[in-house]
Amino acid sequence: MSNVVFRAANISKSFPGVKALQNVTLELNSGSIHALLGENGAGKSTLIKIITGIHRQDQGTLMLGDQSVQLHGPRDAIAHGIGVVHQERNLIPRFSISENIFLESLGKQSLTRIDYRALHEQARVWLDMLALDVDPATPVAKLSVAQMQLVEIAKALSLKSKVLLLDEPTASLTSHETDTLFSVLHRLRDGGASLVFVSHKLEEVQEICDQVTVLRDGVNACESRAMEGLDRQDIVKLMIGRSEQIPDWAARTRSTSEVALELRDVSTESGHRDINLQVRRAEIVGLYGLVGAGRTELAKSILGKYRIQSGSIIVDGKPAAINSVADAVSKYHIGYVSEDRKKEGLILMHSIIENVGITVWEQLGKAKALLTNRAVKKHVEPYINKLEVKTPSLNQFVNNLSGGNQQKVSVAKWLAAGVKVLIIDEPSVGIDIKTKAYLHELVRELADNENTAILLISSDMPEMITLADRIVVMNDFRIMGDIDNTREYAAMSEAIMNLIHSKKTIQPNSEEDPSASSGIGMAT
Amino acid sequence: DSDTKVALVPGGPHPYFTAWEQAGKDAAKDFGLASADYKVPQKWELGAQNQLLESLVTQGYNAFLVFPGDPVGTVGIVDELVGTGAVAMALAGCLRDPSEAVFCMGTDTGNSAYLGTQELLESLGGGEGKKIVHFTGFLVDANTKLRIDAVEQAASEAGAEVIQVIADIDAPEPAEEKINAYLAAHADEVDGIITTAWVPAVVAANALRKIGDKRIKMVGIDHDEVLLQAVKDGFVHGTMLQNPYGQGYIGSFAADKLRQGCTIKADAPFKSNALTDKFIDSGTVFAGVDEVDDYVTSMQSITKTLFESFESTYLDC
Amino acid sequence: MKRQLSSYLQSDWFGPLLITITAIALVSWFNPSFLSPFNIQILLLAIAVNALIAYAQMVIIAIGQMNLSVGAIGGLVAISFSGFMEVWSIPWPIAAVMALAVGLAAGYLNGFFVAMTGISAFIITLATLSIYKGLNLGITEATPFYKIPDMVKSLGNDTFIQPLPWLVIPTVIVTFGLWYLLNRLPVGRFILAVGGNEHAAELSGISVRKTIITAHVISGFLAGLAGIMLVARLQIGQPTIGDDWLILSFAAPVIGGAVLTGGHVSVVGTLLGVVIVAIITQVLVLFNVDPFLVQVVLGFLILWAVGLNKLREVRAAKVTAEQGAIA
Amino acid sequence: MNNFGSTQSPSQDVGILDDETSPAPGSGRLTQQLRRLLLSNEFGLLALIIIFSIIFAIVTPGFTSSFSLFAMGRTAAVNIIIGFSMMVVIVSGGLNLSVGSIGVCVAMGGGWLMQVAGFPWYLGVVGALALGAMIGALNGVLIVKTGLHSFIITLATMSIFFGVMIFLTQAGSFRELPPEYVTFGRMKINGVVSPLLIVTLVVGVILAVFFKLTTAGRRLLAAGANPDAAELSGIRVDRTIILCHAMSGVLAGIAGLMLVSRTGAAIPSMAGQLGQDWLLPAFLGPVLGGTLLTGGRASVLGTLLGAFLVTLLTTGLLLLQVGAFWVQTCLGLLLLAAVLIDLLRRSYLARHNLI
Ligand SMILES: Nc1ncnc2c1ncn2[C@@H]1O[C@H](COP(=O)(O)OP(=O)(O)OP(=O)(O)O)[C@@H](O)[C@H]1O
Ligand SMILES: Nc1ncnc2c1ncn2[C@@H]1O[C@H](COP(=O)(O)OP(=O)(O)OP(=O)(O)O)[C@@H](O)[C@H]1O
Ligand SMILES: [Mg+2]
Ligand SMILES: [Mg+2]
Repeated sequence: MSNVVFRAANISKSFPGVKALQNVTLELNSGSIHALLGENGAGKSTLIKIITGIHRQDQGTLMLGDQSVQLHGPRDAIAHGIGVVHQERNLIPRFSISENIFLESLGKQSLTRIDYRALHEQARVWLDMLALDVDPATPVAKLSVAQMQLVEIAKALSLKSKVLLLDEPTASLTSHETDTLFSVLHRLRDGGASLVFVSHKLEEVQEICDQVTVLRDGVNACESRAMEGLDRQDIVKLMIGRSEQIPDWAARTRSTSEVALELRDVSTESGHRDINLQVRRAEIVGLYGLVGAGRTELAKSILGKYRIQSGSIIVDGKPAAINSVADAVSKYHIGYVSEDRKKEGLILMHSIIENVGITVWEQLGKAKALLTNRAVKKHVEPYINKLEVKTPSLNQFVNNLSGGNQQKVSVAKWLAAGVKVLIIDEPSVGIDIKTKAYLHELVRELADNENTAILLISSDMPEMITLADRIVVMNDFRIMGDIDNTREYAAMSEAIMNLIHSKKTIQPNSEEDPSASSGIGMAT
Repeated sequence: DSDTKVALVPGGPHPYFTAWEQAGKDAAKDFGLASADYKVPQKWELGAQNQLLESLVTQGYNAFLVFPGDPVGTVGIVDELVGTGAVAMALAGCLRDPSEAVFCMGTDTGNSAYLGTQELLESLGGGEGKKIVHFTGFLVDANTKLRIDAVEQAASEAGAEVIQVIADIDAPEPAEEKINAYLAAHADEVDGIITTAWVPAVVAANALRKIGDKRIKMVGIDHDEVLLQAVKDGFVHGTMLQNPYGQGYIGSFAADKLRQGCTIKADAPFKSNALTDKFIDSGTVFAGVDEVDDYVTSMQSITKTLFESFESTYLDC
Repeated sequence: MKRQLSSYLQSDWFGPLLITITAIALVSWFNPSFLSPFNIQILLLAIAVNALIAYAQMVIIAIGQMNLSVGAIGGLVAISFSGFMEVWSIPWPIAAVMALAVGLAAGYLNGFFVAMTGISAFIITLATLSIYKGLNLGITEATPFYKIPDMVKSLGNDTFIQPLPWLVIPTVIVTFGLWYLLNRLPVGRFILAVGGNEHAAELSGISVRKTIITAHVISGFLAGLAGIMLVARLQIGQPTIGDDWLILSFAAPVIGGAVLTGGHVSVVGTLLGVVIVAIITQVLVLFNVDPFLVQVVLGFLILWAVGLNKLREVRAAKVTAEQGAIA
Repeated sequence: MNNFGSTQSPSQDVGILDDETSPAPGSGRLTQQLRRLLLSNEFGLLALIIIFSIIFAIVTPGFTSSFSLFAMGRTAAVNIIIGFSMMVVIVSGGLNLSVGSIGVCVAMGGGWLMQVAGFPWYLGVVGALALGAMIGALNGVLIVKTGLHSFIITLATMSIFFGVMIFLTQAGSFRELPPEYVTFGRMKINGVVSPLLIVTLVVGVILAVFFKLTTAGRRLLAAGANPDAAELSGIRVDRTIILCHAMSGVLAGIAGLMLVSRTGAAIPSMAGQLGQDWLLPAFLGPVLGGTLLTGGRASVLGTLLGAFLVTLLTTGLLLLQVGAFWVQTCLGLLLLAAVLIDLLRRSYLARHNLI
């Protein structure tokens, strides 16, 4: 089995103030799926960027087969048969899906006419393979985050490369899409390709990987060993040096506390109809749904970014007139952690302190005439420390942080804001398991200690079941029902999926009571 | 030999002033000046001209012959130049009084436009009921307003009407567009064209040649080849010529004399115009088809006359 | 049907087209001579040259940069062209080719410096603007070249069929060529890709450097062509050619729907932007606006034109949103 | 998200390591700080200014004369403020083509207030600046309400403001201004320093404080860098844009009034046709100084040094007496050389120091 197709040996790489990789080795076999694991900032993406020619290693060699290669850029890597799906989205927003997929192959003849019809047809093949049902002529700017992710995967697949590196490809996918992706990956592996798979979802890793390399603080914690014989706790130990602490939170109910946020018969310009939803003080309400269910847009409608066409939003028992996001934030103390950290969550070109501080400036500015970094820091540092943002300094540009650490910053700024209602959209995308646990603790503390009402949007079922007190299920811009969380994973996930699917197949447009999912409390 | 270092500074790069270069060289040679240099600001900007003038002070120039980038705006810097002990005069165009410039030698812009309009109306056989149009330069240049008013006055005195003024066409592209558009729409309504800026004159001359209409009479300004040729070919009635060479030559001479201790006569016969009471006309003549060929000679003779009597007329030495 | 309508509504050229038609209708209603053959010829002459100027900038906007030196390149090519003919007595077609080569070279230099140093094109072209303009002034000392062959003069002003002037021919060719380039050829798509997301383009194996240089070369060529055509039209090699281009070069593409941050331009939209500007210029003359008020009226007309276009965009967005909701 | 000025921002390659959370030991921290300083844009400009000053001082007589220094400082003072007035808008990710137009309107307004309305000079100044704020805010409101790009709005308003001004004044000027106001522009402190330069420095300090230490300033930066993220963080992006345009109006007004004091008169032509003469200095300072054209980053000191460098180069060239018509070519070449030298410096440091 072990015929080595690629080997990165003794790779070291430093950034100013950061030693990202030290003597890291990785060996890839053909016909195998290799897991590359590690905490946020461990150096996974850096290693992948070196293998794909984006960064140059300071030391070490890359070997393709038994030949050492020098990569002078992404084009070189592609030419050598190395394909990649990067952690961050890299698409041309105004170009169609198919053009994005085939951008590199167009380059071979720069003066021949592009046959768009053929291009769309070819693209269709790859989209079908990933079960992405959109017109290949659609500009990618119109896609949701998850759809873009799938396009990016299609783009990498279309290269048919010998070595394919996937940096957290499933971070914003639901389990359903993940399954489709995995079947594709299995097929590729069986065809002899060599795959690298990065993920913070250990269940997935265990499901499809046969080899594993773990990085810890930029060094190998284990190098290219077989997955066999490693259980979850072994992997966790390799990653974080100790075993996982699984929170043991009892189910609780908040049905008696006051309603902090209520939606009554709300319809929105983005297409929601008859939305009724309540979030009580200190309650964590989960909002679950498949990709494209309209959860994000509902959140933004509450925030005043999209117009409410009918119905009312009630905050603290009083009808709220929210005309802009600023109204929502400063008048009604509603905060929103965006699912799209790069576009909406963070200001990449600014420093960490600038990013986290943005929600507290107003408050601090009122107290003192001049707003010093020191004051801001005092306020936000505890959250940054608790989430263990890995950075040489708070003045580091967010751009230079690893993906997971960026996500932490984007969440931390709202934890620091002291809002009464917090809407959290996909908070743990790309966050490692250790931090995820801390994050969950923080969210829970926020609810318990500060009485914050929390609306948690997540496609991560385990997260939902760990955190939420009550889970509201949404599909196709309507609310399907809600379920009190018993924290029994199997039962809960089945109940949720039933709610989505049964409803959909039986009565796609129904407003009827879906009594099919029996034994579960329905939304009022 | 004299230690006078003369700088001849136009408002910006423009063919009108090219003659100053030779005039300065000739004057330096003829009168034994330390130098008389033509110094062009890199662009038509008050700021660029100011910065150039300041650097010339640093370089030790002590006589400044300046075309005012703005009749009022340039007063300040001229006053500062004089403050450094230099001699300064306005050349080609005038500063608005009061200013520290010893005098203004050049063309009375308003008067030139006035005379040109009179020539135009005359060529139309008297002004009564005639319709003329006026093409001119940037409105921000205060002289443009003087020209507009002068044309208006000459026309109304003769009973003619200025039916349209098109301004702000100092660049060739918009001038082309607007003048042609105007002629396309109104060629049959208009009897005469007066232009009071270089580029519009050239463009209008070409436009008239293009439509081949010799009924419309036009009087231009300055000595561009295109214009002179159009006069010869009969598409343009004539042009108002000025005397840049004479300005530069006599100006350099006067500056040196003033530095040598001469003073301006108390009763010097300065003329007055809309801007200043210390005006010396360097010669503005109308050149029709008969005069264009030897306009150079006629300018030289004007220069000669002005130069020969200059010291006795204006200076106490 | 409805779908088609909404796709027209959404396209960049639809709004400007509507504005153009309204403007032509209005102006010719008040002033019938507006549509006289001679005036159409005048309009076309202006549009032919200005369109090239706008395209020269549009190509650079497409890669998300700015070219401040379009005018300086145009001026340099114009005086090179007339200088070659006057000083070296080179026959005009050869002089034109040589002058275009000057334009290409100037564009290439811009592109080279931008691509190789990574310094913003804004700064590089600001510096080269100074260099090219300075060369122009250094060569001409601000005095025009007058000896333009009659052949060139007549090409610049005559029509091949009333009222179509010869000068529209290169512009028509360029318009089609550019449209084809940007919509059908990989080179053109790369230009837009680099403008849309430079980093992503790089990761997709596109050579960003080559693309940037290509765009600048095209820009230099177009600016040069405009300069040569202006010499023919003005019948004189004016050193001041190009001094006035900058604002127009940006205004027309932006009116035509170009996104200043790059990645999206419209050839037809830009052409219509040029037409709108040309009509506005004429309106100011035809309606005898007080010269002291010309600028005010001009400003309001620009606002009117782009405002109308914006209104259309909002409408179109609504129509598609409603359709989305129905679907 | 394309940026116009890619390497003008050191952020891509420079790490910052300067406070308590840093794991590096004390001495390392010092060198890191030093490196950060050495790599900064401002340091680069300062180095260039020093290098060119030395060269000019050696090769051109009179460069260091007090008149020359005075004149240079005074010219730079105005150019810097013009740069600031563009900078505050660039920060928001927009442009303001009407800076020159506003500057002239404010200057003429000030002239009218002092000469015709008979205001004392300080009230004239305050009134005129209020006018500048209003005109600027009008730009901002139009941009926000129409949703059009600031480029096109300010292109139109440039024409409108200027047109209204020229119509009202009929191209006339105001020159009977209070003497104390006019002497201000000609005064020399210690024979070399123009008070205008001091005004500029004060404005610079205020702006620096605004961007570093006030909520409004930080909001402006955030809104400019990423309007979507800023909006979702509760910032009223619209108001921020109106604010920055109003500030731009005031700054353009300050520059206009400085020129009035310097020329001794308020004249419509002081910024050329439509105020376009100001566009170049308006962009040069900020862009050389490291303000990104895509918004979100401002450097007050950089703008100041950038504008000063350009003034210095121009003065030096004029004193070098390159043939009159070639000055522009040389200026362009020097500018190119300056940015290339800066690039070399940065990549040299990056290669040899930082790894
Ligand atoms: N361009 C850069 N400049 C400075 N530091 C960087 C840069 N890129 C990465 N780093 C640093 O290098 C380290 C490794 O980052 P990397 O992105 O490889 O982590 P990762 O393992 O992919 O983490 P994650 O799981 O969060 O994606 C981090 O500390 C990060 O801050
Ligand atoms: N089938 C589809 N085709 C095209 N676009 C879609 C489709 N489904 C959803 N979208 C778009 O994707 C987005 C999905 O909405 P939204 O992000 O609110 O859903 P969500 O439940 O939050 O899903 P996600 O898990 O992706 O965040 C919307 O912009 C919607 O227009
Ligand atoms: Mg990563
Ligand atoms: Mg979502």
